[in-house]
Amino acid sequence: MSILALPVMVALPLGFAFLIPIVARRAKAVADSLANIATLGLVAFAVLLLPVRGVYVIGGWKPPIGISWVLDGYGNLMLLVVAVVSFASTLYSVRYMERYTASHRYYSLFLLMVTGMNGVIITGDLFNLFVFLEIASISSYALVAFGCEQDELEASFKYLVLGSIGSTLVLLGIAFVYGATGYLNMASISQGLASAPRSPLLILAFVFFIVGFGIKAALVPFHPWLPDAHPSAPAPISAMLSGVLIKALGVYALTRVLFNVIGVSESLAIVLIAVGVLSMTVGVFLAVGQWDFKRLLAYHSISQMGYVILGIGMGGYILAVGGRVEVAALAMLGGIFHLANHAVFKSLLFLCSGSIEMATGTRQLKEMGGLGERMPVTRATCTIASLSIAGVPPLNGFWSKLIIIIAAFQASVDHPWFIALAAITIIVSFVTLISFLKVLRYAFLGALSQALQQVKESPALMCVALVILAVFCVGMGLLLVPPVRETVLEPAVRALMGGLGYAGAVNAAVAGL
Amino acid sequence: MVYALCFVLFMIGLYCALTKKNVIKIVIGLGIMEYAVNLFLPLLGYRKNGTAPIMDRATDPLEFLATAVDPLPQALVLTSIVIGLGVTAMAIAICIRLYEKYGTYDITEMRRLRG
Amino acid sequence: MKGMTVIVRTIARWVKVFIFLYGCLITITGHLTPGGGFAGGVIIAASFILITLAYGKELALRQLPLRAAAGLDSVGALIFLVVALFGIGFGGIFFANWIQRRFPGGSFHLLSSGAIPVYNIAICLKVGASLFITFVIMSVLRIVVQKDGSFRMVQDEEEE
Amino acid sequence: MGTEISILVLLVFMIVAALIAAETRSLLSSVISLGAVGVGVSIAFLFVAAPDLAIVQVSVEVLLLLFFVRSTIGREVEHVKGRIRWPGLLLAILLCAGVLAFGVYALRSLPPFGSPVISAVKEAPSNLYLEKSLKETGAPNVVAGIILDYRGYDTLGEATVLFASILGALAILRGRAKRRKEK
Repeated sequence: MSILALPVMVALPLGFAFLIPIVARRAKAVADSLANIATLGLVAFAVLLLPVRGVYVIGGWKPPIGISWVLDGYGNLMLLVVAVVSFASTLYSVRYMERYTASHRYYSLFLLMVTGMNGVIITGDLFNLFVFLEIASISSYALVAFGCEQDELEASFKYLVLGSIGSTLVLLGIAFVYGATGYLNMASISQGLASAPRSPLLILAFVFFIVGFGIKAALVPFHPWLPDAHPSAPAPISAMLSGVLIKALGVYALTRVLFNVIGVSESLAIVLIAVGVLSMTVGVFLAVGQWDFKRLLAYHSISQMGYVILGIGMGGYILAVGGRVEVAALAMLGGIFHLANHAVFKSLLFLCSGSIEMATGTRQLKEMGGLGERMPVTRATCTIASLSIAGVPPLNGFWSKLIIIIAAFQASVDHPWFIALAAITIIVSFVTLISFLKVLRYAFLGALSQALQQVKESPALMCVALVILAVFCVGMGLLLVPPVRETVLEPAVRALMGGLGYAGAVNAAVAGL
Repeated sequence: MVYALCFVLFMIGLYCALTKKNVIKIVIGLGIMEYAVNLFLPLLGYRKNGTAPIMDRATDPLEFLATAVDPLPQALVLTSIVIGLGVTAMAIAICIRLYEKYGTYDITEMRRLRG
Repeated sequence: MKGMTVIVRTIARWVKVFIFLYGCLITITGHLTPGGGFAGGVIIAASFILITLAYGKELALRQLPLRAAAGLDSVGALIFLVVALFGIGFGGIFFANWIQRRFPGGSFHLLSSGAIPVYNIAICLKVGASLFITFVIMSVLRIVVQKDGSFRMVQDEEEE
Repeated sequence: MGTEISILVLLVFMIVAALIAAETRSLLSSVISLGAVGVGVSIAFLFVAAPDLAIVQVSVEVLLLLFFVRSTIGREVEHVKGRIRWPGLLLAILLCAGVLAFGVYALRSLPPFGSPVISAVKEAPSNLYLEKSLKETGAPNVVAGIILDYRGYDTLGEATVLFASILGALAILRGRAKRRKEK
């Protein structure tokens, strides 16, 4: 497999998204199978593309003239995560979406969202990043409102307003950067910025990038849309939004721009750490008091994104002040690994909440109880995911949190205040554990209430989707085994650690074409 | 000066989107923001006494290169106008549906969700 | 929607043809003069919207049924993608302008720039169809809301 | 010099229209004022030698106004009783004013109006487009050459955005969203 296969990652979901409204207008089964074929194909290609790195020059116009795609380790990892979660979600949608009409529109919008995310991940051009950001955002606004109930419309409107403010800020930032450098290609911008002085204009542009992508990632000062939008959406969409959308559009785009284009300075890294800590703590304390299962999960998403940003921010800080490189690498490894882990366990949790909601008709934890006997598969998978997010060994969430904490301790040798970060991380993990023990206790243990006597386990296809993700939850610790780590995680870390070396790598790859 | 006024326009849109209580007003605010950004980019690319970046048979290529305005921001804005249209159309669709559910455009009467 | 007076209708019927043709012209010559597929598509959509406003949506929908419009929307987008993908087969790379490389016409010609007019026409189809749909759908909903009482939206292409 | 003054006048007009759009009580006037801003943008595009944009902007503007008017006419819309919450409002105004002040200060570091970045950066892609578009793409309209050839992939994305939003609008406005329960 060579880099020439890269168009598949965009063209495959896009083509199916255009095709489904034509051919599957009346037949839900056709739409189901086409969407699943598309996402399964994406998984296959994402795996095949794992060892591939390079630059794909669209239309034969070499950068900076045309748009190019850049695939590196970080991109590979994200493509794989997006593909796996999308496949599980489409598989789950087959039976779950029977309650809704217009399944062809649902799948078409779903695939457009995947297209947008893949486009953001592989693009090497700043304006193109904005365009695909908008594709993914717009389809997600529509998907949040897909049920057309009051809550959903309201949540979707709130999401749309904040989301488009974010996108517009990003566009204005791009305009400022273009005005300062004259380029749109990320590699060329990076070189242009390296020679330009840090004028107030560029600082304003960076602020706009942080705010814009921060809104997409729901980092704490910019989070108010998330606890409404994620619970209101249909369960597979909640899984996609919390599982991958906020990462691909928010964290990935933010870190890509900050690390590889702008170059992370000490002050930027401190901003990242502060935002990360704020998200972690605020998110988890808002989550503890929730009794609505999906809303609780949504607040935990904010908190867990804080871990990711904290890990990557710590790495950036250590790099920027010239600390020990191996500690920086460890912190980033923790952040990136947690990003992948969170995608898996949070989408699994949202899918479980969908199964429970479908069986019982409620999202309130207090109205559940005793579901464990009737829904054994859901109980098992939900338990795995809950323990994983709470950081119980040997599940995947434990390893990534452990790495972040170890990195913070190691860094505290040089920078004593990192001890505080480690302590906060441990406390937040503990609160998370309490919160999820509450979920397990109220949902699955206790006596089955009178109203819920008819409850049955979800259809087999939905359970298959749950089990697939649960297997990932259990098995992802294996990614840390050295030979495996060399193929998946290490390249991703190297891509971020490379920092401004990105431009040189891209130019070398282009010259080699 | 030109850029500053354009930025003022942008901030008026942002202010309108953040503070208004009427959903249509909020969408109008988003629209003003988009207009301001769309205007800003071609302003950036304007060359004094510039000509449009469109050749005809009489154009001298060298003179064209020296006098034509920057075509790239125009291409970007063409894309971003369409994106703005898409976002606004969808926002209006949501507003219409909200009106049908609540019988009002007043956002303070729709607070079923608190985030 | 009932439509408007006789004068408006008569003018609209004639003007519609001109608007439609102007949209086509702008689309086809998009690479030579200002304009292009997007502007052309919007203008063509406007011509159908004019009929909707003047005569009511029944006539407009007879001229361009909603299902056909939705089909054109997808087909336009697919043409764009497929022509771009053919770039891989004929030009070796995604989005290669393979038509122009095979058949380079002279400058300032209608056929001078290969795939660009094709893309323009595809965009025009897509944009025209989709904006017309949006307008009709929004107006459909409006009537039903005004009727107040049980809400039932009659859409041309509803499932079940 | 003339261009700059014309654009300044237009911008002042647009700012006034935008303020009216934001503050007027009548929603319909607000929508019309938004239309005025859009037409102002379109005329400004003509002044900065962007005829393509002017055409697109004016046609999009008309269409958007139609959508907006559709959503306001015949509805009980004037009435917004929500109490103004001063702390939030003040915070928002202060935030906007702060960003505005910094932005106006920051924008001074751009080169003066009328000297674009492509004059300073000779190897910028725009200069290559102006030089070679006719030969390489066959399109004398350089903007068309860029959006459909050099950056055709962006335009595919743009078409996809429109497709997604129309599909989304259709999905949101569909008659019945959920099937009736079988029971």
